[in-house]
Amino acid sequence: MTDVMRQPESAARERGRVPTPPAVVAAAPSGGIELRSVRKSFGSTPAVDLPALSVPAGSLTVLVGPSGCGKSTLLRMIAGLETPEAGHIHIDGQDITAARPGERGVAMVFQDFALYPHMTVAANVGFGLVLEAKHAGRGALPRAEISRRVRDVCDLLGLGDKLGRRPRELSGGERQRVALARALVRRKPVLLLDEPLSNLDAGLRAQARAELIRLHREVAGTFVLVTHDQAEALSLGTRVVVLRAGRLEQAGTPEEIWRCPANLFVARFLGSPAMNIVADSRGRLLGWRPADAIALGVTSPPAAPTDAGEVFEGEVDVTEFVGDRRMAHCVGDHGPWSVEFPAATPVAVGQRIRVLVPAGSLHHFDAQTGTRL
Amino acid sequence: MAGVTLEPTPVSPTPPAPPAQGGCGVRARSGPWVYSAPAILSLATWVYVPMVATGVASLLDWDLITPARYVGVANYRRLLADHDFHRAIWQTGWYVLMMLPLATVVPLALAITLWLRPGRVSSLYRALLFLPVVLAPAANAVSWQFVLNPLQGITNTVLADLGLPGPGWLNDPSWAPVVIVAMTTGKIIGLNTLLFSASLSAIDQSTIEAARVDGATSWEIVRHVIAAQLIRPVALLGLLCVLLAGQWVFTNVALVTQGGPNGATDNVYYRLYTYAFTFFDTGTAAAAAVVITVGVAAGYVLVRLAIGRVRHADAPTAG
Amino acid sequence: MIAVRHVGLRPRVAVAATGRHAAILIVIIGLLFPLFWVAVTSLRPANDLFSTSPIPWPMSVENYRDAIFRFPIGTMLLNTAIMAIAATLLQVTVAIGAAYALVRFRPRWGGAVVLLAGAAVVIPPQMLIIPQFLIASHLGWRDTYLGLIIPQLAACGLPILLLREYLVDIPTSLLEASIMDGARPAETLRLVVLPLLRPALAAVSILVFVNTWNEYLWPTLIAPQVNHTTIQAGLQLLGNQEGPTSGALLAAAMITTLPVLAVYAIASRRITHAFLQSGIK
Amino acid sequence: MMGAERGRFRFGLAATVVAVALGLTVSACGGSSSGTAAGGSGPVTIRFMSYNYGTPCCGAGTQQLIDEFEKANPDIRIRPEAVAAADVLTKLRTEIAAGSSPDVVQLGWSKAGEARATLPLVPVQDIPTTTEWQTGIDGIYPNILKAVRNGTTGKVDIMPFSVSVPILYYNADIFRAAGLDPDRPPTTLAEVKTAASAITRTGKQGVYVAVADSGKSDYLTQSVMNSTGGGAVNASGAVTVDSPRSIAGLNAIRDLVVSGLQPKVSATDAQAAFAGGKIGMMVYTTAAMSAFEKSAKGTFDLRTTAFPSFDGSKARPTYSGAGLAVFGKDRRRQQAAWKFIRFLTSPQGFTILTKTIGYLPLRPAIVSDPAYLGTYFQQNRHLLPSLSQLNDVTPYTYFPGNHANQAVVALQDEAVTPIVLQGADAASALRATATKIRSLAR
Repeated sequence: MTDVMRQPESAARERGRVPTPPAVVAAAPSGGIELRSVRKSFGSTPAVDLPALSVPAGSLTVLVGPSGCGKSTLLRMIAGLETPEAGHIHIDGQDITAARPGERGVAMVFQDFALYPHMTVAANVGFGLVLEAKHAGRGALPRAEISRRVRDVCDLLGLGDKLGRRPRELSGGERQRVALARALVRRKPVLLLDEPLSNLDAGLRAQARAELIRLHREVAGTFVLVTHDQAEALSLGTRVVVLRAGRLEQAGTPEEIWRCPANLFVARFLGSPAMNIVADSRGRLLGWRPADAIALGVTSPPAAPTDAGEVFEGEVDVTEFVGDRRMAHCVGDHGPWSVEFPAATPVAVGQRIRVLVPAGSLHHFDAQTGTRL
Repeated sequence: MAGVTLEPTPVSPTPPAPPAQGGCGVRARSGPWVYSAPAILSLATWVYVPMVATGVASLLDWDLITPARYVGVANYRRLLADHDFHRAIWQTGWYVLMMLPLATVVPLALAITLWLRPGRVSSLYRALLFLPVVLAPAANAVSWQFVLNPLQGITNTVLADLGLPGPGWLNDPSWAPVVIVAMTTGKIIGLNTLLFSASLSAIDQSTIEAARVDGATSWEIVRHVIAAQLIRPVALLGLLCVLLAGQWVFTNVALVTQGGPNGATDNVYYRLYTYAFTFFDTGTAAAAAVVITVGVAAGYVLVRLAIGRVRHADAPTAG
Repeated sequence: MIAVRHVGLRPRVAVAATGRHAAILIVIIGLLFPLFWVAVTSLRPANDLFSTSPIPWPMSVENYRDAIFRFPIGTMLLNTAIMAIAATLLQVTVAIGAAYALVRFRPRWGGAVVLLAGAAVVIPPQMLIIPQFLIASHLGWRDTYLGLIIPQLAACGLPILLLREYLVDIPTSLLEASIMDGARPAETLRLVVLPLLRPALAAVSILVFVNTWNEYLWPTLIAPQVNHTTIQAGLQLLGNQEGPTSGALLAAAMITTLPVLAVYAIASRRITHAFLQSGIK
Repeated sequence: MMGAERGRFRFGLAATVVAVALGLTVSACGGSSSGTAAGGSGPVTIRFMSYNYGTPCCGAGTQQLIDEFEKANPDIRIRPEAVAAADVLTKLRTEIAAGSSPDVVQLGWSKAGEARATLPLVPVQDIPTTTEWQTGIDGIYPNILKAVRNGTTGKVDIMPFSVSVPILYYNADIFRAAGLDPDRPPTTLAEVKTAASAITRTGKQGVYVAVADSGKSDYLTQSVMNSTGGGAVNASGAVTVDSPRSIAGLNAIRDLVVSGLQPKVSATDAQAAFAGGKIGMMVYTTAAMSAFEKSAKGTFDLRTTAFPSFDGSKARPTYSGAGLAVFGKDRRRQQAAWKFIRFLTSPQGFTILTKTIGYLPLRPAIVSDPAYLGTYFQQNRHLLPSLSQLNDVTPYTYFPGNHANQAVVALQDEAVTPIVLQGADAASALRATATKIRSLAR
């Protein structure tokens, strides 16, 4: 469980600041999720259709995909806000497919934070605990314990001096942290986050990302986060699950799916600018990332190709200056592709250029099925 | 390797539980029923069962006491040939036409005026305007009757002092319906001013400031900014008020003129009431109820269509 | 119309400001003068009712004595208040339930309920009154509070529609958040929805109360007896007597008005605020 | 889409609603439970529907009567129920339709016709034994008993109670101001016209004949028609409102209206205006007496005289007011109702009625008897001229068929009111209305 929050002394001491990371409890983390043959459709369009998927306990798993890929539906099915038409969901080995949201060991952070506008921060955070205590009847959590836990978690998130405020008196970042606090305070093994960063402005978002990662480390629970932003997915997740049209495209660590995208879709979806895809002479598709290309001569005559890679030639159509790098969008024999150079590299529109992509950076896909070869 | 894995294993052996009821996911089974049961029961008992009963009664000859007799559409035939009913229909149309501007334009103008210059005085005005709404209609009726007493009421006394002939007001068939409308609109103006004020308060003041910065005059602001945003509430409230007005007119007619003098203040609602509770001709009353309901429904549909058209036409100005 | 012209065309001219005030005041005086005049007149002795002096002198409370001691006006006022308050509470409670069910659970048959409620608003009450009367009579509800109050549930369509509109505006995620927090449906309603709905509830309740308070037809039928009826129907009794009882009638009208005025004087700000905050659509 | 959660639902809202409803059931007042006691012993409670009860003018007197009756008859309890005079028939009918008819009803005479035709009326004369009946009616003006009889059965099926007659009220101060002699009031319509034109010259209104009565009763219309030799219905039951003689009656009223001698206002307004000293004369029911006396007190000299005669023929006013009708189903309640009725119409009852409400005493003997009203009439002389009329009051006539009341409403609304308020042509208005009334009779 999320024992990190049982640190009242240190939290009180360092009120208002994020406390030093406490020792993570080494006990096996809980919150492993198994989905089996889960299916859900809205009308005739299938929203989610997953033969099997598992989210390991203690991971920060990011569900990512373009809008409408079913990632939110999947998250809401885990939460219990939607019920699958078929299949089963297990958390820590228990079938919770039919359990009520409050009883399945999950907490959730909503995209718009969904703070109760009429309640103070403390009341927002404590709402779930108070209800839990009420439902438990005798032997419930005492009031003092509730308020202590609320205080602790708010301290952890730097909200210690905002307990009496109402949501409308808080900044966007503070609201997000209240939403997190509300989810964390209940110490559920699984924390679901539905696009938690999309309502923050750009500057805050980078900071919030780091905070989330730290929080995950400290809390040692299972986090399942939904985002449509591939960069966010790669930077946040310990596991990334790429979905498209309700189906699983690939799941793995960020490195795995970055290095070995399982298919054309994943390859194109990850990275900005997107991977170049061109057809090669053997009827396969070749992919490479713009940053992986080595310029073979921009002004000088081309050097001879080596075995260690593939050479592409094309004419520069548009150039883009992106700080320390410069992008060149080219039109080649097999179609358009892009390449990234150091900023100092002189590239002019209309110029013919050749690039070498090392063999290790080349990805091969089947032209028909799009699967990795 | 991956904690999250795509397992090649096929579908789990346990057959998928079928909790779904239909295409749109699963709901708690009892929840919605329990919460809406009181409303559904209320509507069924006090609206829909009576409605069907009225439909049946319209085919009967029945005075509530002696056994009913089936007479087919005879009641409808008699009703549609009844001059009193024709007159009541025209008179109702007249009331609606008189009420509509008083229920929309006047309160809207008042609401906008009060809204453009918010403050204590405006709040006071709004409060005073709302006052007639909560006055008991019976007291309201008594007041108007007393003030408009043709022989010695204060109105005609003042008119006489000014050398003007005082009309017979409620005794004069051409004035009586006007007085009824005046008595009724007191309430409607107050209520709608407040309702329009509420709609206005939802408009962002900054749009008005922006318009002012752009050099728009108050009139232009009203025309382009406010009017565009208020068309829907105005139209809907106008509609609602025509419905309510029918009831409030009915009350005033029942209290003050009983349809007279000479049928001048009659309307379909009062006519229905007369058939039902003065003449105890339940069948004809029920037939009138059916005819009126069909008429109101038709009017409602027409107004809805008209609103759709107005909104469509005004969409570009809304910006 | 007058007001718009003055306000709109020359806003900065002092004349326009005066004109604006004048126009509003004319409307207000026009609407409230009869009441004022009755207030004055009710204090005159019976043989001086039609005096044109705006000051009731010589003054007499004889009319009030007649109305209070020889007519059960207090009972009638109480009946009216009980009926209006109870019917409002009942209608709004029922409507909250329905609106909440429609928004919280989104049942497939929700559209049908909305349609039924909407149609109930449009159906003229006179169409239903004979069967309603027979049902209520059959239940033995004549001349009872039950008879006055329960059948007014027929009018619950309007609050259902209005409250549903407001409820739809509450972000779904708030309801879901409360579910995630382990709230049962009733708790979500009580702890999350109702507090958020407070201004809207006030506005809708006032609207319903006004309608119920103004109800005339139903009380005259279901509770015709003087001790069981409402003031709307009861004043008819005074007005219908053989011989002129104008004085008592005027006093009764004023007595009827006074509690309303008192409540209104205290609560008018809240009432108008409730409307303004709710931003009725 | 939400709510996958299933509801172990804790009652919350629904419970509140149910509780409210139940609470109301428990606390609801009384209800009409009296209809249950059918026979048996113990005190019997009977329902008395009255338009006097609970009103400022007459409530106290009615209560006094009930109290004294209950004191004298401890085994009978009276439950009074107040209704508006104009609504008696409506309320009565809805009560009966709802299956709970009142036992004794103060029923306006204009509504008696329809009540006889369509409601389960128990003829009052049939309830007691013949001797009991004879003692009950002993001393009542024979003419009144004759006038209220049911035309078909010849029986007194509704007991005469608050019988009023139309009389001429006049304001002696206005008479003097107009140079008229208040001690010689007009006795014919021609004299009324002369007096009225003298009064209008002083700036006051001349006269108001309240034919378009606010209760939509046609007693004055009938009185006027009778007095010109016509009538609403003839001896064989045919509708005669459009007969030349009947038309002549209303034409005489129209004449007053168009010549400006009678203001074009409703009876209610005229009543207030007469009470306010603005009208010189008013032909109206004796029921307004106490109210007029109250207004006149200290402001003007109120006097009364008999209903005027029209163009030479004898004045033939009919009566208004109400009778007591019995609707109770079982024998025991009918007997109790009869006891109550006999008390109300006894010399003792009428002493209270006349003193507190101003109803005409139906027994000539009690007017001079100091044990009853002797002293009262020595001080209150306004009622005396009307007493003399009781001797020759004409029967009230009813339109045939089941829609008698609807016919009366049509006559008053569509013919009489336009004549009074707009000076409409009497002949065409009455002819059109007569057609309608005849069609209603079918």
